[in-house]
Amino acid sequence: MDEAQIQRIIEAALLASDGPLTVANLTKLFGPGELDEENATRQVREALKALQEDSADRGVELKRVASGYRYQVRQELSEWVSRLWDEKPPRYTRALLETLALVAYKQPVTRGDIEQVRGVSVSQNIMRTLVERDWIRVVGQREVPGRPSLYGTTKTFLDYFNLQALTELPPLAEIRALIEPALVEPDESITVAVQTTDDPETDPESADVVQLHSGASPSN
Amino acid sequence: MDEAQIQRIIEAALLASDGPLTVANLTKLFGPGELDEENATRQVREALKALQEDSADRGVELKRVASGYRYQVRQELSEWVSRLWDEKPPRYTRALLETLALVAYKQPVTRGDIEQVRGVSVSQNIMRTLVERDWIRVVGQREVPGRPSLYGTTKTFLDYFNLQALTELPPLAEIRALIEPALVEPDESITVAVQTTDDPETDPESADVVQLHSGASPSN
Amino acid sequence: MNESVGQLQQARTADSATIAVVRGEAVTQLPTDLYIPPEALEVFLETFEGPLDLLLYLIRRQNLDILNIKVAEITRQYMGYIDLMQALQLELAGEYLLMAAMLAEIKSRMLLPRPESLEEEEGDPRAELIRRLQEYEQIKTAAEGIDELPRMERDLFDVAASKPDLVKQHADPEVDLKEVLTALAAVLRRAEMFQKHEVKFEPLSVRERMGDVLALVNSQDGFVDFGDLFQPSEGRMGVIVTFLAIMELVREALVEFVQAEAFAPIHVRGASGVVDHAPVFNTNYGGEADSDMEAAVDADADADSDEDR
Repeated sequence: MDEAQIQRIIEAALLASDGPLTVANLTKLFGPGELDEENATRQVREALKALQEDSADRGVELKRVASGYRYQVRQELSEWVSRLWDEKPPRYTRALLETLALVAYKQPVTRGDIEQVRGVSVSQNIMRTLVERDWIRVVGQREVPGRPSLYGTTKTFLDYFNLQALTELPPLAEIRALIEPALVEPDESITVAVQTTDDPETDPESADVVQLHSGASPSN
Repeated sequence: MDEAQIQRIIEAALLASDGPLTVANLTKLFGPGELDEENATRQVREALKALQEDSADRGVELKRVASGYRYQVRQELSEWVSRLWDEKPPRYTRALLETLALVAYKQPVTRGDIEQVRGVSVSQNIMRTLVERDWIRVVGQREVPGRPSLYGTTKTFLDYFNLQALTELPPLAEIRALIEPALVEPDESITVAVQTTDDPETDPESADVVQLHSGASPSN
Repeated sequence: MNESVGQLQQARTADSATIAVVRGEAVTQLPTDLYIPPEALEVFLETFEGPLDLLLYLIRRQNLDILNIKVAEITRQYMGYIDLMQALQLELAGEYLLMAAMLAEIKSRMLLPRPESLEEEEGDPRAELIRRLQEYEQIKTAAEGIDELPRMERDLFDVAASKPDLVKQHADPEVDLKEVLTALAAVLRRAEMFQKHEVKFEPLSVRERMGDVLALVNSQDGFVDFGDLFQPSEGRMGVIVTFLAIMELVREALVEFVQAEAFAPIHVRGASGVVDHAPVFNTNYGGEADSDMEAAVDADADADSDEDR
């Protein structure tokens, strides 16, 4: 058997195996006469060496670990590969979204102002989250006892929601129309639906519905 | 980011992932600015193409199946690679394969439809096995009394059989071809595997397979 | 009779002495066209997926065109099997008996002369059987085709490289603007249930500018030249919006004006809460004027005119 074929078999076996394989494991994959009887181990070692060199510039590398050889993803690529297992980001609470909306429409506002409109207290946590996200910022203090911070929205906020300026936000009349839908013309109302979570798997090319042709040549 | 790095990341991701990845999945691995914003998809596709060409002479190949791209051991190397495992690959009974074929080619179908064509009742066991393997799934109900479940095949089914779409299934034989006697060789034999129930000692190659020769030629 | 069945039969005769079988010879008790010894019959039967499969086998064995089934002959053979199975007390699925009944009916209809009109109406009694046989054979072939496809675990194997140490990445939640607006609608509904007065909102342009002015004042040690707050490049509208924003800030006591003496430069500073400088601009900025100012903005700027009052 030629070297290239030996390398192919070893590469395939290492990648198909669930764990590392030793030189002995690999040698056993070959049938009688496929390796030189006397040099079998050396042939396998040489193939491993060649595969190692071959993987020098690839996304995976052939490494020798305690229990044998295995292919592993290069550590320096983990930044990208890790994203495969990224958890879905959590969703913001309704309280946070209400707070954000009030800051946007009523800025500059204090936490107290927001609490007054919402009718419930606003946790410090919510304000901190919004500030950390750089969607709101402290723009000053109200000169009343306690000097509460006044919040306003930021450029980042506008950028995230793809707005040039706050004036591009729908006027309050439209928002109120959401409360009393009967007051607006059906086709004027803006449809507000909370997006359902998108399916990241969706690939428009591989739709589930496929036409079956009996006898037709398969399409590509 | 240069092409070589994009290819490395995609190769690493495909080899690290537990299942096939779509172009959309792969594109999402890259951070802002790492791919050309307008050409991101094209860049990923080109990298996949390059990796596909690159693997032409290797032990694994980059293949596109129904739910995305995956690396898999080249079919012609399965002889060696399968020696890694002691277990024989699972075998499927004719009853299961015929049921699967009916779901694949005639979907959506009810269990009753399947029984109608096969002329025998379909065991609940077979349906359960197919559903548990995620090869078929309930896609709806037929609006007749009893509202029987309608079954269809899944992407997992296509992936398992190395297909991108149902259109790649072998075309159904034309009915006319079936009635041409010339197509039947006189000594054509039917090889039938009879599943044993519980004897683990039995070698499936010997006792359980009965050759049924339809020809009249007697053996000596 | 073929070799493997012969071997099977030999293996079986060891513990079953019911019927003696000579290798290569049809057994006398059985119909002559059955080439299966009774010992093998149970196994034989299990190899069929049902009566259609068995019928197909019988037809193919005779190298017959399905369209040309000799119903009488096939029925005879089929019945032979059924009888044999019953004689051997093999468990016989109901479907086989049903098929036997169907075949018997077809056979009887073929034998009996029928009025031509009735014949035309009902057609060839074999048609339905033929259709079913064809349909079944098609699926049987398709199943064989699927079985031959290269498949995972047998012909193809999944591959995987070991994963690197994963980098834990924290992603921020995604928010759609519509979600924010829906939340605002909900809070307004609640607010109007609890409060008598309407929640009042200034035009957004003014609100936005108020934040900007306040941030600017605070960033400059809380003291800015009044003129510096205006950007002439924004034009008349921008100047008005800024002016309104400053007025609103003054009214809300968030900033105050400072002027050292008459005609001296006016400065704006963050409100101290204590009125200690002598010449302070009039901060008593009435509600009436407020609406007038907003009306002025509305008249000038379409962008702002749709703001709710």
